[in-house]
Amino acid sequence: MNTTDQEIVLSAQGLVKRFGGITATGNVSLSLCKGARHALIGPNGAGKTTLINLLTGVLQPTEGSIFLNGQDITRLPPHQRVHRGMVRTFQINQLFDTLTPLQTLALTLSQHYRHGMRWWKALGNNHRINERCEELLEQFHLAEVMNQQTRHLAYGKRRLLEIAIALACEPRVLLLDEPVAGVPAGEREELLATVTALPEEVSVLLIEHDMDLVFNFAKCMTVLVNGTVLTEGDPDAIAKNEQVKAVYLGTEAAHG
Amino acid sequence: MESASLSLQAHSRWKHLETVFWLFALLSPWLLAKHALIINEIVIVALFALSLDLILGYTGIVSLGHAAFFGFGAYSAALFAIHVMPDPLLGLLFGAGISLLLGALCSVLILRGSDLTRLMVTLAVALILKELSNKLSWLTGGTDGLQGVMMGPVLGKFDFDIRGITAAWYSLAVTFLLFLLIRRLVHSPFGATLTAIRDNRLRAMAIGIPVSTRIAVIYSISAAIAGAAGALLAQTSSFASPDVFAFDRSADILLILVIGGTGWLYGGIIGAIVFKLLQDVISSITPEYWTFWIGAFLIALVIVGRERFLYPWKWFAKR
Amino acid sequence: MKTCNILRLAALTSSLIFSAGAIAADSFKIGLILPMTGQQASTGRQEEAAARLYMAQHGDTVAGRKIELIVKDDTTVPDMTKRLAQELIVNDKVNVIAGFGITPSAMATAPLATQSKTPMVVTAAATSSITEASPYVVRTSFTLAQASVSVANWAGKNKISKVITLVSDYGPGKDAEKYFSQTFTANGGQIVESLRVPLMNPDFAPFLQKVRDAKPDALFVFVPSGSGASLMKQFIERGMDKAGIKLIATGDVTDDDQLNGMGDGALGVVTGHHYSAAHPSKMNKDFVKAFEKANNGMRPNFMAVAAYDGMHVIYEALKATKGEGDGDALVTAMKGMKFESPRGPISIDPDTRDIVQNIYMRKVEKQHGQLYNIEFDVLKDVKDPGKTK
Amino acid sequence: MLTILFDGIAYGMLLFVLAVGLSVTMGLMNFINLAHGAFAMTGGYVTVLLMQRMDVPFLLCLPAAFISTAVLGVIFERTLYRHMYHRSHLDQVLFSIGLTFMSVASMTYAMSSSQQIIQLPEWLKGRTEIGEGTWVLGMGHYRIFLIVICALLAWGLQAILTHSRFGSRLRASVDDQRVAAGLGINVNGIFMITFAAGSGLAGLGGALGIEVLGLDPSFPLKYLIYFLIVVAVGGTSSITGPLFAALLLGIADVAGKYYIPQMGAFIVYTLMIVILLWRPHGLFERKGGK
Repeated sequence: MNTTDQEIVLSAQGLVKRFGGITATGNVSLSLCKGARHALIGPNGAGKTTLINLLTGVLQPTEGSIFLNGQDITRLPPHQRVHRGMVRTFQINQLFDTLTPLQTLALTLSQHYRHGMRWWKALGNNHRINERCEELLEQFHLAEVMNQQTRHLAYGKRRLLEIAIALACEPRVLLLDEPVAGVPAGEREELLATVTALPEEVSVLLIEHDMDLVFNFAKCMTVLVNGTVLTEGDPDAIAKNEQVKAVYLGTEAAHG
Repeated sequence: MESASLSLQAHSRWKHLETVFWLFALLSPWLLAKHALIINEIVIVALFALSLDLILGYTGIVSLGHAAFFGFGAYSAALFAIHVMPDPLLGLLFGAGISLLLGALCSVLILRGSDLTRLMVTLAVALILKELSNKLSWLTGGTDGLQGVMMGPVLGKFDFDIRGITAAWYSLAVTFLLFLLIRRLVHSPFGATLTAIRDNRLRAMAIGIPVSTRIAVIYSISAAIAGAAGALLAQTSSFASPDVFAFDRSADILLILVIGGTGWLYGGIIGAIVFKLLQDVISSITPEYWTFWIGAFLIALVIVGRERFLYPWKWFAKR
Repeated sequence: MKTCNILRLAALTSSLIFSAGAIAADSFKIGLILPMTGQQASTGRQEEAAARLYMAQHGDTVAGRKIELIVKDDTTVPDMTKRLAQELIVNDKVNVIAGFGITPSAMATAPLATQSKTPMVVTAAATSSITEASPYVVRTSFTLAQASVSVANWAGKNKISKVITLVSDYGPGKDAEKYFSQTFTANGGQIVESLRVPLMNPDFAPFLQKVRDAKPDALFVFVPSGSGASLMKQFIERGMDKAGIKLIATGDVTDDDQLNGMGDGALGVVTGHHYSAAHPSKMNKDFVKAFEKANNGMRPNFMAVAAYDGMHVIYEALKATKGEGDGDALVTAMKGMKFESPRGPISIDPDTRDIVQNIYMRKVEKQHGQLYNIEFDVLKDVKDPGKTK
Repeated sequence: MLTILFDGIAYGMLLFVLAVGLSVTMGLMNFINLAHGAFAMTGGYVTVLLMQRMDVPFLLCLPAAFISTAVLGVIFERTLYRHMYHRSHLDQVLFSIGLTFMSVASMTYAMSSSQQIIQLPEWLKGRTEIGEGTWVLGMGHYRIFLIVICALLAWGLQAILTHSRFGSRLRASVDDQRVAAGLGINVNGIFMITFAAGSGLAGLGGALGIEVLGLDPSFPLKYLIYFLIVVAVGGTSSITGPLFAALLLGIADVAGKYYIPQMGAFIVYTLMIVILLWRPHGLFERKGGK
């Protein structure tokens, strides 16, 4: 892991999270440098989503600290981490069901441009926001459904919107929680394309079970097992790692 | 592709029929002079329901104690008239302002917990205030109510008359202005973030919306508007009694809003018109048993469906 | 689309309102505003029944004018009472407003009576100050001061020296507490403690236990009729009578409407009030009989008699003014009016427009297998003590 | 002192029986039934009618009240409530409040608006005192009876929910209706029985409560707040939660009125706010519960 020559954007040190007596995350340290393409893999229940929740502030760590651009953000509430450039997507769609994709993006953008408290101007009154909305809708193939209520959208479209929302926040660090999970084969290509086309300067932490995507995408990988880091390294090293194989084969065997 | 700006602003643009409705409403004390009193009451209830719609319909915060702010506004305005000055507009501002502060204080209580928790906490606040208004009789007149409220003329010109015409104009004008503000607000970026909070708090946080602050802000605004409605009641009836905090009032306003439908501004207004007129008409026919028919109406409304009930011509369309 | 619907609705409703407006002219209208639903509903039903009975017995034409009674339900909400009164006065052009179940309702409406010069006959609410709220208020019910002072006087003469008072925490209750305590201590008695229970109180147990632990000679109670029964039951259940504590009360507690259901435990309870269904006069016997006949066996209580007399006052005032409906003339005619009511001889005080009546001391006894408040002592022509400032 | 505690427990137990049905429909079936009090009132009036008009002994009236309201519950469940399970909570509120309004007006029409009073059998009327001085314990026999009956009920309900086949099926149906149906559980039937039992318990509570709370047509609205407090404070995931909450409420209410009577109504509400701020999902929250 030779990251010292690059600027570290996000780093977590010694994160521990306990629920009652159960340790969900045990002493995890992780760092992302600028423009990173980092994958977080591990069997089900390894604590990947918990880790994301800790990083984004949905959960408070029992121990350890988190730094974003060198500043300690361990105690910051979730929305302030977003303001500082760390944005996530969700494994299970978390969308605004009664709003349209257009409204969703417009409101996300207005919040992002600090217009969230403006109550005297109508939504859609701002040129910059409208244009950016149109760009994003194009980019994520949502233009033709932009005026449909989100809850009526096809699953793949909702998945796309999930990522579009995150990108609307212009993240410097993007945490993608299983972006292609559950997407039917037909709608998959669109999604994969958008993930690989993410802007270069954005540091991405990807959680994914789809190993094709992971190995195509990631330049660095962390393997999480039972809430702790098993190993970390570049894809080749991970692919050859016996321990990792054992874990995956072991769990595979257990499933099979 | 249709332009984003057009689509986004489609909702906030005034529709013709909306304009006609408000024209009719504003002229109603003149057109229906005989019924100015009930118009006044309906308008006040509608404004109160509108304030609840802001938190329930747009932000998803349930409350069974919104009368807390209504009553607080009523007492504040009445006391202002007695001890400071009888000018209605200043009293109204005072009532709304005081309720705003109370709303800000109470917003701490409703941030956590489930819907049931919020229902009960808001309810408890209203009931505690009711008990206070009963106990602090040196200030509030206790159970007998606050007497001797003498209101000055509106804008120094229009005296409140016994037929209730001035009262109806006054309430209508205030309600219309507040409606304009509310309408602006819900169609703004701020309003959109509220809807976002209602639909999905987790995601709202994840796009950088400070959820707790937003809820506190809108709760305070809603409280101020409820307070304004209460102030209108106290001013137009020159009276306030602990009853303004009653559980029934909070529950009725919830019913009224839900009758008309939440989250589209006109729900509370339609609910107020329907509920109050039904109550007035039925209870003048059968003073003892009118609740039976109101109950039957509510059940029918739910079973048949609000849309089809209030707009029967849609019934056929849907089949 | 939706606005269009609103419009249609508005048009529909306005046409509804207009059609309801047409009422025959030149009749003499009485607007009776009472709580007909909710917890005070029994007041409304007793009063409406009595008013209708009076009209049935005395005809609906007085001095050439047809009497029309309009009953409204105010759901015990004062601003509603006021709005209804205002509509009755402005739209229905009623000549008299009557009823008023609770004090705040009466208080909220009183300024309206003054403003419109409409006589306002209070037939229920019992706080002293109501008649002072407007020169157009005339009361035919009673004031709690009247009843409480009488009970206090009686207690002082009957070897009761230590008393705890227990009243509902609202206007009338505070009146009862104040006037009882004043009179009782002036007569040398001692008030050990003054308890106030919330009006909406489900359980009297803790208050009664407190009384029991303090062991006074007697417990003076005022609670609005309706709560009286459960208080009585708990009083007995707690063994207060066996602990040597007497229950003395205003007549609200042994309300005729419910007395029969209270059971034998109520026997011997002493109360002071202005009306008992067992009042031994011919007029009362006829009244009770007719009332029970017309209302499915419901026994009239003090609310009923107040409405009955209220109607009488209005009828007589209309006769005296020869059918003129003028408000001032009516009130003038009502002042000083003196007549025999089912409760006994009563009059309207010409100065205060409040009722002057006998207060009877009664004891619950069994007659013909039913419980009644049997009168055993009387204080004649009691004026409202609350007015003698 | 002890007497106050005793009275508080009796009062709390009564509230428990009245509210537990609501807690079950709300917690387990996720249905907001504000008409719960109407069922309680019905049970009360059944008792009154049986005792006043037909001289049925009090003890027989109690099961009669339970059964008749349970049957009524089934009828309403089959005809009306069933269609409401999947509606929004606000619609459920509207619907059940409508039902309450109708029940109040109908009962006024049928039974008049007066307070109803019943005569308890002699053996329940007495009072026993133990001890001396500050530690004296005075127990009304009826209150002893209340405590015993309600404690048995609470224990029975808990046993049924946790140990019986019905209990496990109910819990399965609640956790996931589709899965439960797939396992061959008759979800509809389970819900019907649960609803009937909840209504029946309310009816029984109404019958038991006549003596303490009184009975008139405004009963369903007058005590609704208390039922809701019990459910909110107790949480909706168990039987012990509402039981504990009801006892707490009963004791706090009685003791508060005894020791600081001038604070009257404040105590209960303040206590509730404090508890709910401390434990927003009630005292006994089940992890991941609704």
